[in-house]
Amino acid sequence: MRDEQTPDGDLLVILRHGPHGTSWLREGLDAALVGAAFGREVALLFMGEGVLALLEGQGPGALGQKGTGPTLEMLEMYDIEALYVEGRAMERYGLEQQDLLLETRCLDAAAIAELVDRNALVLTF
Amino acid sequence: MRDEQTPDGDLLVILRHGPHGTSWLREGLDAALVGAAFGREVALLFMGEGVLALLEGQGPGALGQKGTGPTLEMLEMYDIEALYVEGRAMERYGLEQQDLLLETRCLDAAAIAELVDRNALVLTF
Amino acid sequence: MKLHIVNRAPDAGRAVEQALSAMTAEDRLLLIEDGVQGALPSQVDGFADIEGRLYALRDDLEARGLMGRHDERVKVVDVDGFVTLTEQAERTLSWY
Amino acid sequence: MKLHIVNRAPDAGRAVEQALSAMTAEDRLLLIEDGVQGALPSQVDGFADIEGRLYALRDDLEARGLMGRHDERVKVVDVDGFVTLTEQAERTLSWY
Amino acid sequence: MRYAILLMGAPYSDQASHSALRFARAVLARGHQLETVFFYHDGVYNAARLAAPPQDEPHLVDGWITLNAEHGVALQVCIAAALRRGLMDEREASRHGKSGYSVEAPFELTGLGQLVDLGLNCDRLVTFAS
Amino acid sequence: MRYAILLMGAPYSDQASHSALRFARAVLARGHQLETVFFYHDGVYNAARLAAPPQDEPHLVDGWITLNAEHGVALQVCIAAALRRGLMDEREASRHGKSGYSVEAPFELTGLGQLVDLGLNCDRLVTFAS
Repeated sequence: MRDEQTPDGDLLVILRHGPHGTSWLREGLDAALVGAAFGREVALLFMGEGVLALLEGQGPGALGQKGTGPTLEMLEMYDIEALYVEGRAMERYGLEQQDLLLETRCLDAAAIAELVDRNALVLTF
Repeated sequence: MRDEQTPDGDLLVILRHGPHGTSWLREGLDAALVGAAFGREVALLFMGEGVLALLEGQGPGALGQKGTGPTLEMLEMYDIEALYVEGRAMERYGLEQQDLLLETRCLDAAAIAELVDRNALVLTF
Repeated sequence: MKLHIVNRAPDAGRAVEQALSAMTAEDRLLLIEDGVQGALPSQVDGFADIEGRLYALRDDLEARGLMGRHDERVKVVDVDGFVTLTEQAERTLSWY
Repeated sequence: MKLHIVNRAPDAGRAVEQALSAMTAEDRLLLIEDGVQGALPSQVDGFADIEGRLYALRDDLEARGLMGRHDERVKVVDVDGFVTLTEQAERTLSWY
Repeated sequence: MRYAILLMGAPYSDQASHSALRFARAVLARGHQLETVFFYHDGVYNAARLAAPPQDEPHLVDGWITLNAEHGVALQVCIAAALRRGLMDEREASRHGKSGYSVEAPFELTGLGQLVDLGLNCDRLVTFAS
Repeated sequence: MRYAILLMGAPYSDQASHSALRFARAVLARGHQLETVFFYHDGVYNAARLAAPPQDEPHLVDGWITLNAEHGVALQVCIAAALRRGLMDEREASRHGKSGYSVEAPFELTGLGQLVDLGLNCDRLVTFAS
């Protein structure tokens, strides 16, 4: 039986920046992919503008970041399946799950605090 | 008689960042000082966090920016006397003219729009 | 007439508020980069005072998957249209 | 218990809001750099939910002329105190 | 018309440099003159001569150099902002007793006064910043 | 305790680098071990070897080098983030056919996996970012 005190995940990466405007999203995703490639259990939380990274129909953008679409597809390849979005941000932008490229779980503030608490390492981007 | 259409000033520098956290304030002030050194009529508008640049009792800060005090003293040396602050920001921070290092004029939104309109060149920092 | 250029999301600080303060009744405002988030129906109310003078850059809307999701009151221009706006304006100011 | 570190002004985007969302009832929050603006009486209400667990870095208050102007409910620590806070917390998170 | 661009964002980290390059090309395509791109604040990092981005990403430094070669656009870098950030040309490097250099032609180090001149003498100055 | 620092802000442009250096010194002064400072995002600009700030401003590069010399703190720079931004050591420069280089020992180019390792293996990882 698992100890209740043990964090559930190794690494939680919090993505708070949208795509294309800055390299934060991309550099955060890189950290998540590297963690997964090294065999770590990785979860992603999209907060604030970060939820826009999941929007369908994106193009490559001026930074030539290939669109987040292809990058997000890599998440599956690397078995990163624990994907969360901040409910408040979804509301602010008027978005629903059906607007997003990937299946996610929508969290309120209490659930976010719990998720953050359950991971051994949390990196914010 | 002066043409009513002629802008009143050569250069308006708008400072929207506080001291010490970033180099925006310092690099904006540098632009204002250079303009004045080249004989231009220069005005300064402190907006948002920028009003904190005028606060009394500052220290040198981590970036070693010598405090804004000494830099602001240079404004007088270079005859930059047209100093404005955004009223809304002063209110937000609970500040009064007596909290500030230099004599300024406090502007509402309409007066800001007019000031911006009256200068030939406006640089925002 | 001046052109104000905003590249920050309405969320990300005071750039939008400051740009609006500095605008006269003829001035125009162009949203670029992350600023185009302001063209979303959920965000556009903040620009009610300048209806008819609000623009957004097509490339940046498209890259973000926001083309078609934007409010119809926002005029969409491409980069050529951006240049035209700067030709028509006497001066430009950038808020970031 | 975790330590959350915020270096942005309450005005400058969503860093404060996001940090508060991610805090459990034991977590602490330390304001550094431009974040110390949050310690001003006019700003501190945004931190009402974490009263007693809000800290601000003395050096950054002093550099900005805010030492003495800050709200008394904010606990002021120097850089050594910052290190102590990280010793006492199991982990730290930064919001910027 | 005579245009100038002020660029104050780091390349790769944010979109400002890309926006500036895109705008510069559109200005030239419409037959205007683009006098100068002035690099200030973190914009000076655009002048780092060693940049080697992944092959599928746009190469900003090359983009600026092409503007200069094909349209005579001056690429002026604020000297004070550059030195602070570890960017210098061969002359400044030898003046500071450093070996090596990080800025080379067609980028030129110049004073901030140049920016004020551009702003007042060109028909349009457009700023891109992070 | 064993500490590590993640630094993601450009030097001079904002306070993150200064905060990180100040914190690093305080950690060491309290008798902790500071294993590594990891430079990512615009933090990699801290490793530019030519920096020449005005004499009355703190010299960040020298500050990092001193931490390494006196306390054995590793100075690890994410190689992908560095290359994109025009920073490379002599080996990478020759690999990319460039002359000159901008990163030298004690700064070392390393992979991003190192950051995840640090985060999971050190007792404390503290992030400073712009």
